[in-house]
Amino acid sequence: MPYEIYGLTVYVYVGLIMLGVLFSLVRFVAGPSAPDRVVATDILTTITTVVLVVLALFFKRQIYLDVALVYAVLAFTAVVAIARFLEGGL
Amino acid sequence: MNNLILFMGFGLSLVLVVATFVVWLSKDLLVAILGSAVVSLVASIFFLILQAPDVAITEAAIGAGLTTGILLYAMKKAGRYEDD
Amino acid sequence: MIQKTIGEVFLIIGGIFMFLASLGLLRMPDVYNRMQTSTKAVTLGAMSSILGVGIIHPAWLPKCILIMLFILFTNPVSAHAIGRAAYRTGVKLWKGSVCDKYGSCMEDEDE
Amino acid sequence: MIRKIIAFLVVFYFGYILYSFIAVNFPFGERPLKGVAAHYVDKGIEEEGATNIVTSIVTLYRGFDTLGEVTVLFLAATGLGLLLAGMKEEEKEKPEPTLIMETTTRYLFPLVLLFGTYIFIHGHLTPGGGFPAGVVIATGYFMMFIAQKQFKPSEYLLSATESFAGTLYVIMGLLGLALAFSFLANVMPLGVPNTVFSAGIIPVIYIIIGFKVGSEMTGILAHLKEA
Repeated sequence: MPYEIYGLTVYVYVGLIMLGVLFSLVRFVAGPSAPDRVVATDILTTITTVVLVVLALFFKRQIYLDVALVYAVLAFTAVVAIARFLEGGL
Repeated sequence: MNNLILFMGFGLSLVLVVATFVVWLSKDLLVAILGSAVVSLVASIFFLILQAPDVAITEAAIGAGLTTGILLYAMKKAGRYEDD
Repeated sequence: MIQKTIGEVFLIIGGIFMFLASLGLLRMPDVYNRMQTSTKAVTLGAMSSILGVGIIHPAWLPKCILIMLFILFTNPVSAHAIGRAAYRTGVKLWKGSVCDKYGSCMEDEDE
Repeated sequence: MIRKIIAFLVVFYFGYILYSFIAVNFPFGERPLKGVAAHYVDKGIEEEGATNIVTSIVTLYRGFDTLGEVTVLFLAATGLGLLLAGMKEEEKEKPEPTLIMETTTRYLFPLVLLFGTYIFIHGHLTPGGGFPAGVVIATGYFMMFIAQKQFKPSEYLLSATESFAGTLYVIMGLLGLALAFSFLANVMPLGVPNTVFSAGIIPVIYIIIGFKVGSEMTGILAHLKEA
């Protein structure tokens, strides 16, 4: 296996992140208005960036960080675009 | 440890399926666009788990803004709510 | 070894912050309160986690700092855009809110 | 209602079929490779000099397919421009972007362009390549479209870049045909693997594809914005 175990810490960490993803998903499905769902998407985007970095740690490949960098640079574009659409200025 | 990644995969595939259902059943097309953005996020993570970083970086670049933008411009022309 | 432990501590701090942020997203009463979690807690949690990864592998630290800087730079902008759009589209404040500075500011602009 | 139930059943069945494939073949990467795949993995680096074998497959072994894909993208962009030509949005009051958005995007735009350049220059060493780089650059332009009051790239420059890059791609292919008797052959020196100046024509082709995809996507977004 290309990745090694970092002890119990990593299990706790992944569990916390997965709970976070689950809660955001509940808000995404249940959110009463569109801005609630946009906020949930924003949080999911940031958590995705972190998950990509942590996967690079698990697989021990530095080049995987590039994918996380793409999200870190560009992910806010979608949220800003949707916000501009909501206020009618797109 | 394989089962850590497997656990992550189960959680994320739940997100994938639920977001797809939101896209499918929502009458508000803006919510459908948001759902497709979430699907693209999770798909990118899955491509990285399956050791395909080239595909993951392409999915990330397309899903992070361009698809949303094109769909939003199209929705601005076509109207926001889907009528039965 | 000690360096690995420090990195794991940062990872756990980040995980706890992201968990609390998502809990806040679930429990907070209105859009504006929920937005706080996406601006503050998630940004801190993400930066702490990425710093933890950078400390575990010191060779990755420059790229990790780059990712952290971009998150720090872009997340507040998206939260600002959402908050403004939500207010403009007429999402109501929670009934327990005590202060609405932006509303009075917009009234001044209209006059 | 009945249509939705049928659709759900079809989707469920399809998902079950896909899952059963995964369940059978899950230990991926543990079987020995056969045929062409084995040749690519074993001989790829010494034949073409690219550390990232996927790029040497995409641009050289299967380079003709990539040319076809770029052509499809070009046709899609041209068709969209033809469809939207003459459509003009009626003038109306729009809320202007705030100072925060404008300032952030103004400072972020050069960084995004730099990042796109990094992706296509490093295509043969790290994941990435021409297509993601072009899309990143186009997303940078999209960012400027939504968050700036006055921003309009020159339409003439966009189509000139696109056409010039497409022509250059075909010329690179014909160069291979002239010098090594096969279309898109690797005619430049291979260099040392794992350095920037290696892998022959792969970086050149990726730079061309990056410019082409970036200008095409930006053109699509500009057309859609005006329509």
